[in-house]
Amino acid sequence: MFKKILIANRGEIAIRIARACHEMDISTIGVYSTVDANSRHLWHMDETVCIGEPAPQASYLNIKTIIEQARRTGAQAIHPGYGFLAENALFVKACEDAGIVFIGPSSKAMILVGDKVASRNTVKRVDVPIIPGMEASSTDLAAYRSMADQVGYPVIVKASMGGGGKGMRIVRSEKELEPSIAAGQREAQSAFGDATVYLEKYIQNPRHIEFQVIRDTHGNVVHLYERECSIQRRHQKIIEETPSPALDNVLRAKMGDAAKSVIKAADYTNAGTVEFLVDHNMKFYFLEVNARVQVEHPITEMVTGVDIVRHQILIAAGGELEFRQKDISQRGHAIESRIYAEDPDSNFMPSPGKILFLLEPSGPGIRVDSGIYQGWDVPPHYDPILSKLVTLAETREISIARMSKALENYIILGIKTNIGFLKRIVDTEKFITGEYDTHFIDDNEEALIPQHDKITQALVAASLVKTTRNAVFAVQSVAKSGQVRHAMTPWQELGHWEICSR
Amino acid sequence: MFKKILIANRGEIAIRIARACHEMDISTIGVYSTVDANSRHLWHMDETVCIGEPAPQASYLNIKTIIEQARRTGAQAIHPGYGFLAENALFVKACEDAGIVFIGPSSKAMILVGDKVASRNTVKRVDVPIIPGMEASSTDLAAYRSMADQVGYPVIVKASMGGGGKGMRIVRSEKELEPSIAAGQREAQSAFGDATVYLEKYIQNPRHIEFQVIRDTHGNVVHLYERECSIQRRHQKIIEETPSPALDNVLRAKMGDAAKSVIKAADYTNAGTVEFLVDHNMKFYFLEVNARVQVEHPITEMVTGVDIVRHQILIAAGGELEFRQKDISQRGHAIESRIYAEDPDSNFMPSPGKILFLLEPSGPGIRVDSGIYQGWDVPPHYDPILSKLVTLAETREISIARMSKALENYIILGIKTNIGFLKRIVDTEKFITGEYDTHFIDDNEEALIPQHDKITQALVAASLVKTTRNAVFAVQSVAKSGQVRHAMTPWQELGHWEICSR
Amino acid sequence: MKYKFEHLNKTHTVEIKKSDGGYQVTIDKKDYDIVNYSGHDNIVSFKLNKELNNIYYAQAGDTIYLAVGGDYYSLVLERGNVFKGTGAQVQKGDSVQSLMPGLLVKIMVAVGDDVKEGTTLAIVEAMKMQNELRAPRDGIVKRINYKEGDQVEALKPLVELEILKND
Amino acid sequence: MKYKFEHLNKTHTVEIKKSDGGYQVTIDKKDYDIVNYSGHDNIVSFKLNKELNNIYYAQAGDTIYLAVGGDYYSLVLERGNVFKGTGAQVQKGDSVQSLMPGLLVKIMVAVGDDVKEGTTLAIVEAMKMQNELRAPRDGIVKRINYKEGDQVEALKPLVELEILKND
Repeated sequence: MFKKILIANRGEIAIRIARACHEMDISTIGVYSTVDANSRHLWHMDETVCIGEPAPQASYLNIKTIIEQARRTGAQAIHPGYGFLAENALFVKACEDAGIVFIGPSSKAMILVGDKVASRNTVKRVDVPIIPGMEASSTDLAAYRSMADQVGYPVIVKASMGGGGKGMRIVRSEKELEPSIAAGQREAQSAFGDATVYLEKYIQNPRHIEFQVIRDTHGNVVHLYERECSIQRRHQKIIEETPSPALDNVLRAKMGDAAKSVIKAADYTNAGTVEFLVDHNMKFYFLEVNARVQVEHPITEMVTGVDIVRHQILIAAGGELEFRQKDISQRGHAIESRIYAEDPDSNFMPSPGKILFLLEPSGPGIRVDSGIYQGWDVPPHYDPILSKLVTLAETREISIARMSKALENYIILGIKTNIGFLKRIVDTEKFITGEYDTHFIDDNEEALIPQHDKITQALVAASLVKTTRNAVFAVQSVAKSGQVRHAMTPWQELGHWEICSR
Repeated sequence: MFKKILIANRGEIAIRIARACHEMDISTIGVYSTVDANSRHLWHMDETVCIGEPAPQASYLNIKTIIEQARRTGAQAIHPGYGFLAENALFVKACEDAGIVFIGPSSKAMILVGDKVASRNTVKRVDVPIIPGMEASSTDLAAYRSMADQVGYPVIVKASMGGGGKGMRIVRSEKELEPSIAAGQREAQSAFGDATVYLEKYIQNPRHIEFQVIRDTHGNVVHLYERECSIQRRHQKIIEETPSPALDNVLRAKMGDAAKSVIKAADYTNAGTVEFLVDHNMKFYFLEVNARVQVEHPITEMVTGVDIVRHQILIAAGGELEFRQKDISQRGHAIESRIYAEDPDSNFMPSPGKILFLLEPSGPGIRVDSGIYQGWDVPPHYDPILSKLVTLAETREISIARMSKALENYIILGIKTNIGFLKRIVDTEKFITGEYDTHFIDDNEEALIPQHDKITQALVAASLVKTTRNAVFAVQSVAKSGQVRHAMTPWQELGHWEICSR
Repeated sequence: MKYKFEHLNKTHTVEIKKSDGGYQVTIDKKDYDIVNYSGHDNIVSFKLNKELNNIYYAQAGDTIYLAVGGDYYSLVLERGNVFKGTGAQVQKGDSVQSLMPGLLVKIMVAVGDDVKEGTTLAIVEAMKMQNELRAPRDGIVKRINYKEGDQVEALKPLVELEILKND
Repeated sequence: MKYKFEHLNKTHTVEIKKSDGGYQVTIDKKDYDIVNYSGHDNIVSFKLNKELNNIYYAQAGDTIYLAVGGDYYSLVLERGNVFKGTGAQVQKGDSVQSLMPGLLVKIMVAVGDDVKEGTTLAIVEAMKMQNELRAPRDGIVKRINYKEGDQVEALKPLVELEILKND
């Protein structure tokens, strides 16, 4: 087993990986950009290395520096997390060339699944259904136009190297085609360093359901069932759940088998996710392979009991899976909500800044993968994800109730977050019945807009605070500064209890 | 289903119960003594009622007031939690008389299992092995003396109404017998309001293993497997785990069946625990029935996926269990550590006082059932339990590593806690191999004593804080008081980032 | 005590006074009785219309942040000249600037260009989100202070315009 | 800067000064080089002997509480007259008192009793734990200020003794 792993990421996922390493008695090297010198992921590392300026290109995307630091510190392997270099085949190749184990697929598999057009062709060969679309990208607008005519509008523009909704554009008519391709190319270039885009038939109101697969280097492959990821805003998943309320066991088994054959066909090892769209007739189509640990991996861990990050490390070290498909079952129902620093009152504008107060929920069936702390200045340079809140319960109904309550008890003050928005989603009738698709957010805009119908309570609280608390605060602050009074035992401080005043 | 439940408890267990209620759409009535007016459990209640002065007898043990308040507020049921009135048959009777559902067994079953002597007789009838000892208590010292002679020293004095180690005394020779009985009677009187004690043969170096059983009012009974509770200090459990490293599946099934037959023989309904001692020859003996939800119930919830508190409520409302024995299996390995306000440097003296800083661990496989918050003054009047830290992982080895790390990341400053002590326990070789019994703490005293071998680091940190931080604190405090400077946007505050300074 | 709090561009007037057993609070001329109040460092509890409220809060400068049963409020205490920007850009005289620091992805205009109100002048990216900076009024581009690929600072003039007098 | 910190009845002398790239700290005459220091509200990080330390702290009065990798420290900054009690009882002249408030479970002596050093005078219960209050020296019971069943206050004389002169 490895003795030292460099974690080429930041935030909650870097902490998640560090935890797995420490539990396996592996020491961790953390990296940070100058703006992250005070970030929480560094508290979970045995060694830390500054890798450059805040701009991602200068630090977290800087392949040369990261490889150099891994060598210098004696790291035997690198875990890339998600985002940044996680699906960058050049980085995987650079690791391979430097004799450092990349915790993920080989560069060959990464190149194959990373190229959406090439992976469509691979998938077709193993008889997994794909969405009608281009077999190759093009630099010629005419080719895009003729493909769109052939499959019929609406079509969708996608980044060939993409993921996470970046670079995607829905095109409903021919006149939108050219500007959409240009916009998609610009976003793809900025997000992935590659402007290549391609076209597909646009499936109307689908569900987005993916299967987690795990494959070792000895040929063993197991799927860990599905994740329902249809709750999306601007093609970005925000709430995921498993099991999917849409699948029955027959379709579930069929899709699980399809996912495994895709992974085998690509000779893909380590943890990977096969994404599908499912249309209203419950017909499914291969979408893409996500060649990384995903943001939403915790819900799978909770219902299957399998620690995905731990198995990523075991597989990368050459280990053999100690379980087979028949050993894996779904128990209970898990939901994840992604907590973002963004302002639902201002069109979800990013909201970095100082976290003045933080109280994270805890208790039965609650998991929080968090990358923040009270007093931290959330920098504006990176993805706005702050943490992930996951609930597990016996039934879907209780898991939803648990999530609703946990969101209510997730208090982040000082910056704007989407917590209230997430709570409104899980409280809607449509979510509770499970009858939703990827258009849920747009279709339920009305119900999801902040109503601020508790403004009276807020104003009462604010005026009570201003009237009664600010004086007390001043006293407290002095005591906290450690400058003043003689130490009293806690006993001496007793005696001023309120008497039945609530 | 109930619409309103009164929770006759405080701290983490009151919060645990409130969570279950809210998830079932039941509203909660919280109670508090005057010293608990600022306690965290009240934040989780829909209504709160002050029930008297701090002394438990005046508030949390005050049957009349609690019944009165339940009536006044329209509560249909009362959940007693653990401790306080949880196993008080008079209270159960008072609920029954008032037409309020007691969430637990009937008063009849409570009386039977609460009387250790009567329950021994019941258990004997269903052929579950019991420890040789008295069939009845006595007021005559001679009766105790002759029983001790008959089974042979050492013997153990136990409170007839007891639990949690209170009133217990090991007697190794005849001359210790009289003072031990007197001491046991005094403690029993103070803890349970009943001075009755009895004698049993003392099993040397046993393991303490209990089975969680759940039985509905329709005759369905299921056990949820065992909890290994041998890590005890002064007969008080501090770390529990499941599965037990000592049991094989044959013995596990046998003990599970025995536990169910005890529960059936007592016509016990709702959740209950059957405690056993297991000696070095793997022979097991019935110890007692705990007629309540137990402190350590979370580890069972984590490995079986069954929400015990939720089922307590369902059963109390007349519901039928929706699963059978064959549906229940153990998956993964769970450990619980009880976090107490006590000082391992001063013979575990209770350590109430103000919590100046609090950071609770979170993440994969970590559950915290907490009753505290930063800024709270822990009152000296009650049990010193602050919270419970539970880990779940695929294997025992990883669960232990997870617990060790989670304890390291559980930061409570301002009062003394046993966190360091717990960490030293899970880090010992004997705990890791699983070869331990109820004498573990005494046998490993040396390894468990605080070494304070990080005093150098502590002194460096303290001097750095005093030199560099106290000035900064003062400024911060002023900003926090809301009295001073003009609001700046977070953007304006950017620009003073540290440059690669770590 | 009397306070004015701004919430999403609306000002609320709140008057609070001690009453028998609690407080009387008047909000925008409507009266409320508050009982069972207790206040802590970051949480206040009280009953309003028989409902128990546990509300978390934190303060910075004149802003008080509150979490009320899953809903979030930022109230700004008004005392004279308070910063009110909430949009993605603010106007200072004749320049356009980003409210956020970020990467200048694209400049759409050149010095001397004649621009109409609403024309996109530049695109700034922060937290993986692109924001378009638009001309607040008609004008002529006088100066551009950054080039594409630059990290722009918040509230620093990015594109300066000569605003056409419209009289 | 020079500090004296008390930890479990032992006093440590610490001197700290700025050095190239960090701090030099001298503890009880031994020197340590500290590099890569960064300090926050409740956590400080630094490298000592090439090991990275993340240490949480909080302060109240002259006490600084620290959590160091699962081990806990309460250091008291010495400046003259500092409270040092850690045992279960403290002596004030000729009286015995509980360090904790609690329930007076039992009084074992009566006024006029002649008691020897170590005699249990009373039992106080707090947090479900019983504590015996013992006579600090030989003496005669002069006064008892509570009765069984009373809630006793911390540090208030519970049993007063007339101490026998032993000369």
